[in-house]
Amino acid sequence: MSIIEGRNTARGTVAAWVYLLPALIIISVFVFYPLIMAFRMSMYESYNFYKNVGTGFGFASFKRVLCDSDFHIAVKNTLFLSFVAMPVSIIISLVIALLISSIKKFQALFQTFFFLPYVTSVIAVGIVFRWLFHSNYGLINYFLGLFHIHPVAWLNNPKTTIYALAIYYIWGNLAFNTIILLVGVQNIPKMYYNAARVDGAKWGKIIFRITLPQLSPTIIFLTIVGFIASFKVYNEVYALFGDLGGAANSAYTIVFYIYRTFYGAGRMHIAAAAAVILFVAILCITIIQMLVSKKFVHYK
Amino acid sequence: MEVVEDIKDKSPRHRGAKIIIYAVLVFGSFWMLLPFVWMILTSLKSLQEAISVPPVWFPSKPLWSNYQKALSVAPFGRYFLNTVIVSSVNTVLTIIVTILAAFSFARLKFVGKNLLFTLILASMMVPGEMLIIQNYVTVAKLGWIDSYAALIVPWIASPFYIFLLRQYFMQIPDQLYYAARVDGCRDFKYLWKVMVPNAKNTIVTIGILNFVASWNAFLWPLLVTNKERMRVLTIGLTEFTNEAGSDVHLQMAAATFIILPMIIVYIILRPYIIEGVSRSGIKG
Amino acid sequence: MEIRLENIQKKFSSVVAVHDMNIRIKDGSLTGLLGPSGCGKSTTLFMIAGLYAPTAGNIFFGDEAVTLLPPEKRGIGLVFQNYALYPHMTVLKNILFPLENMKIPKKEALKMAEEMADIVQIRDLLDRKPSQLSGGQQQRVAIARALVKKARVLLLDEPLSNLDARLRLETREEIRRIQKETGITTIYVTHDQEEAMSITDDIVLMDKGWIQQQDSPQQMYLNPGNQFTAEFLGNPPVNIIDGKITDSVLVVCGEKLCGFDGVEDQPVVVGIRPEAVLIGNGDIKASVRLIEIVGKDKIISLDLKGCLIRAIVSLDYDCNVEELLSFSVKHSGVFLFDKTTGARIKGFAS
Amino acid sequence: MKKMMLIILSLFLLGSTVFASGQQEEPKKEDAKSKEPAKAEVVSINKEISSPVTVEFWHGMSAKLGETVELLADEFNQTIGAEKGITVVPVFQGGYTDLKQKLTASIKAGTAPVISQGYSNYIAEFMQADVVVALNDYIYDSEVGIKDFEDIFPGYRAENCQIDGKTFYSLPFNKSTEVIFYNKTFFEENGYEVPKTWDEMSALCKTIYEKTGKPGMGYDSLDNYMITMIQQFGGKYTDAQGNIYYSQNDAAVKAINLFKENFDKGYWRIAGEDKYLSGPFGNADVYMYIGSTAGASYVKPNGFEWDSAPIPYVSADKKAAIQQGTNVFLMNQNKSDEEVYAGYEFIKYLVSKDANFIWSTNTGYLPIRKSVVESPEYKKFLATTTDTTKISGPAQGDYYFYEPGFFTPNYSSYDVRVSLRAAVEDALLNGTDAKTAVDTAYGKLK
Repeated sequence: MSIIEGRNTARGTVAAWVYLLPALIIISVFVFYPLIMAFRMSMYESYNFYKNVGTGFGFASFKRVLCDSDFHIAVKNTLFLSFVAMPVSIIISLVIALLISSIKKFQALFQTFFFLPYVTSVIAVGIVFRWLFHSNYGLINYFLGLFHIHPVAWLNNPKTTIYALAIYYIWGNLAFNTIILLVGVQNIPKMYYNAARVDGAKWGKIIFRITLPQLSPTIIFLTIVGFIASFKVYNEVYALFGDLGGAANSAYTIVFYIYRTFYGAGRMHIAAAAAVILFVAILCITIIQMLVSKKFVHYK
Repeated sequence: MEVVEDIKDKSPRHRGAKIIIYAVLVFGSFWMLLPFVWMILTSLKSLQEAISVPPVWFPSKPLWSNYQKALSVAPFGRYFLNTVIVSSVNTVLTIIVTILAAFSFARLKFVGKNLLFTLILASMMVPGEMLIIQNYVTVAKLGWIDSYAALIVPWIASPFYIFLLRQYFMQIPDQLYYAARVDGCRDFKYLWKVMVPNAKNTIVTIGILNFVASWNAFLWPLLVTNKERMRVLTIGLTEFTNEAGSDVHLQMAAATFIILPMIIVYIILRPYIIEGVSRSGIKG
Repeated sequence: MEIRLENIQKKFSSVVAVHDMNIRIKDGSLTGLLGPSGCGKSTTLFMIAGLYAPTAGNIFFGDEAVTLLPPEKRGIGLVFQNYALYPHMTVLKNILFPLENMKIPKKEALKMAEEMADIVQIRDLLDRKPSQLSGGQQQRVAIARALVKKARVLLLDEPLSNLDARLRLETREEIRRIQKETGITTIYVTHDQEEAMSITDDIVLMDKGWIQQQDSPQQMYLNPGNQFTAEFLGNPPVNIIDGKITDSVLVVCGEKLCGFDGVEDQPVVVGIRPEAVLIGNGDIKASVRLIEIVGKDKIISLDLKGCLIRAIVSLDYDCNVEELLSFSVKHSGVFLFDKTTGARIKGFAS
Repeated sequence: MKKMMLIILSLFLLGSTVFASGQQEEPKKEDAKSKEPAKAEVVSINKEISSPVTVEFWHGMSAKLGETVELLADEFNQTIGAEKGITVVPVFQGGYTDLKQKLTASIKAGTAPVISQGYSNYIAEFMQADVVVALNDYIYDSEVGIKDFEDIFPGYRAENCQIDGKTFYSLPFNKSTEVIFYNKTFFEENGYEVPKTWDEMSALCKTIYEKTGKPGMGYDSLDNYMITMIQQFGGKYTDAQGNIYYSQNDAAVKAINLFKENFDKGYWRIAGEDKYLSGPFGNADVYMYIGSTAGASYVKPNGFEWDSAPIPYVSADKKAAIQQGTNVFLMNQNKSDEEVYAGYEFIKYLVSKDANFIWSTNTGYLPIRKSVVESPEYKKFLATTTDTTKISGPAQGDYYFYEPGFFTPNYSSYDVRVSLRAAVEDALLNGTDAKTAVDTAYGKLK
């Protein structure tokens, strides 16, 4: 029975589904089923979660979410993370990956250092970052002080909480991004670099004309994955601000909003509506991203 | 790696650049290591030192007894065992499920493939926080509360890993498959004998990512367990916080204890991770 | 542009890839850097290109010492084994890339690129991506990219190894043509002796990091300096047999092959070119063991008292296996080498 | 390998059928309605344990607190429990946030425990599921009732029957209040008096600020500040039915403005990035703070002595201090009457004089009974402890008030609290006008 080539045969289909079955069952039960329940919940005006009884079918919950000023903050912050923090994180990772790959000594050591955050305890990291951002005693303000920059009340000022969150988010993503890019860089055949040097390209040109185009599939991969992840930021908010969501709710993200509405306020149908909005948004943007990236990415 | 003395190594400008590169990397490493170092230092401080502002870097006298205290708060031995069991079994099952699904998506032709793959990709985009209660209900209905099944089964099919491995599988040349067919190798055997060994690094990577995630999971294990003998390490960490404050020093001692195995695993398997993570997902 | 390598040495970690090398490459010549894989020829090329720094020694382009000069300042063009065409750029962009780096105005650069494209005859391919080209076309693009910046020296690293047999012939003629047309000093790395013999003006033969011989192809074939050179050149390869000189007579397998003057009595290694085995006239008898047809020739393996000697005859020569043939050897095709060093022992066959 | 696959497959299939058959049918609306009256009129209660039962007690008490919970449960199991055939198993469920999630999930799944700790807003929310047991028939039962029920401070009793003023759905457990923590050494050195009114507080903080450049006072929980000050300014916050009153008078605006005036000048501060003020207080970065008595064990003074005092008032006739902390309640979801009764016996024990004495002397929480406060043992305990909140806390017992817990289709007491905190922060940090901030907060709920 050959099921690799040719047409979709009935037998081939059966075999394929058998391979897929375990994953399919688990994902259906633990992702799709609750997702459908959430969709259903979101369509009620008010909903008794415990009894699965709702009243007032319609889009009232969506309207409530969309009119909620906390949700507006959440959307703004989430977009900031996705469109500013995430790209910045990838750029920094890229720089680090390029630097690490350009050295010969201690390469493994630096790789280990830069990957370590991936396994460090979230609680420990949260506490440390709260201290780093401390307006009087924080290390970050200390460094800014060296450049005569006034101390910033990162976590106290509603206008700066999002930057604190973004910095923390960037930090948290460096490990994974750097490792992936590092290998990406190392997988680029050396001959291109030799050729470029013979062609007289300076290092800046080599990076922009050779390395980056060669890395583009990796970067796109990270962007798509990072984008989805940045839309789901929750732990970072919790780690920095506890369950309050920052001064005057200024550090809300969409998932934090969902979480608060669900567990804190017990208004599950509203939370579900917000989740549906989020899901649809991620889906749309990811599809656009994939379509756009097809145009620009170079595949070997 | 071949160490080639490059002509550019000899120019003085290049040497200057090298110094800058190392400086930047050391500076970066400092920030990467900071939480980790701080965690260990704090685990040896008194509560007063731990919460003092401005922060005290080094404990005046390292309190090794913090570890003893922290570990006596909860049955950490049992938690440790459970965590090891759950993370290992979870990882093995995840790998099996992922391999089967990725193979199907990468190599087989069947009706509904694209639709299904899109659906699975889409499920990557669902925030887990909104699913958790419904999943608890499901698990409770299955009678799995306080069982390893509850801790493990819901997490063994990750759309992300399936996607990752499928990408890698797609890169394995078709010739290998034809060669295997000519040698009388059936699909299933081909998968285990050719594709899996080929994708070893990616699989190890998935295993490690999954293991770390499983090791650090908190909310779900808390939800589905009531009996102390079924609980895991991360739950122990919450024993140090309450409404009015937290015993940071003990918390850090426990946290150090919890992540140490992860770091050891990482250091041992680092070459695989580096190889594996990156090889995947390069082709879209 | 004459190129000189003086006492060049290259170590990788502790392995010496190139030993104390001295060569001179004539201006305007097409010189082959020949040798088996791992002999250090590509390393030498990369040192000439400026990609590797020699561990010791100096490199001169004309009178200018370029030993530590970066590649872009040497005025060289390099064609890599896999061409190293940038896969994300079109052919035109690939060719323009070096000019861009030299900050040549766009218009002029375009003109230069087009001229170059004409020389290598790829004018109609300029908008394609490298992945859409055949091997031979990629090769031409690579050469165009290497030459477009008016390189003083063209370096080719195994440029034909990725092509099929037929294309290889065609392309090497093409390279020859381009080289003659432009008159550029060219160094051509290859492990294929036939290729080197057919197009180069001069060959530098290397083995295990040592230079074996530098000479014109013809000289090198007719007058090999050592056993390695004799063995490496020629197809079918030279017959290598143990023999000895006794009283100015060369004896092989107990049979007197020919007289040999000017050499003391000693055991030797004998090299006999297959075409120097003249079948039909002579008094040495041997039986036919094997007959192979290679193109328009026939190779007959003769069994001379246990020693196998290949001879080349024309296709229409008729004989059968087991048949007893008589032959003699052409003196100019018989070489003697020292048994331990492999060095050529000069003498006069008679 | 094929066999393996088959086994795995059949396991999955089996799992899925169990799952499918276990699906809970949605109760029809009529059912839900018809249940309502039944709940209100529990006629007779079960007081017998026919065969030994084991019930779980879910709590969020960590570390030392958790140990004390275990201690009480052991004590109970060995005495009353042993006698009646009841075993109580305390189960730690993480912090309050985790506990709430866990309860939500388990009630949804029909696996709620018999006994749980929780705030009154949890109970209000879980009432939706018809699982919370009304306790009156137990409390006032002639046999198993709580004889000395009136001994429990009235404020606590009122809180636990707030829905209609007479039906108890919970009993008080770990109770605390807010007091002023102050730097006694610093106060003595400078001859300062602990302020009794907010005017005195503002004046003293001005003095301290001018002397040290540091804020004199900080407030840990801005939510509590708002709720307390609305009372003190003579306004009304909310009621147990979910009516919101604070927007109808200017108490909330006054409260915000009071804080803002002092905050803007640097006299007062908020916890903010420090999360709890016990840290800065211990380092003498602030000389007073108002926070929970339960946090006393986290005050680690760096070279000074501290003391505590009741919180200030606006006018002596409108003193108010919030009573905080959670209560214990019973749930009867898929549980037998005997199990519920067993649960009752345990919470009855928890509020007993003995248990409350153990609890309030082993933890930072306060006694809930007059008899405990007045007992010689407690007085003896006070002599040995440095934690003066054990005195200053109960000293406010006469004017405790509680935050009503409720759950309406559009908002809950939790939302009201959170929105008010956001309003103060908005005013303090974004410079929003107090009135606007209050109106925004109120507008969010409607």
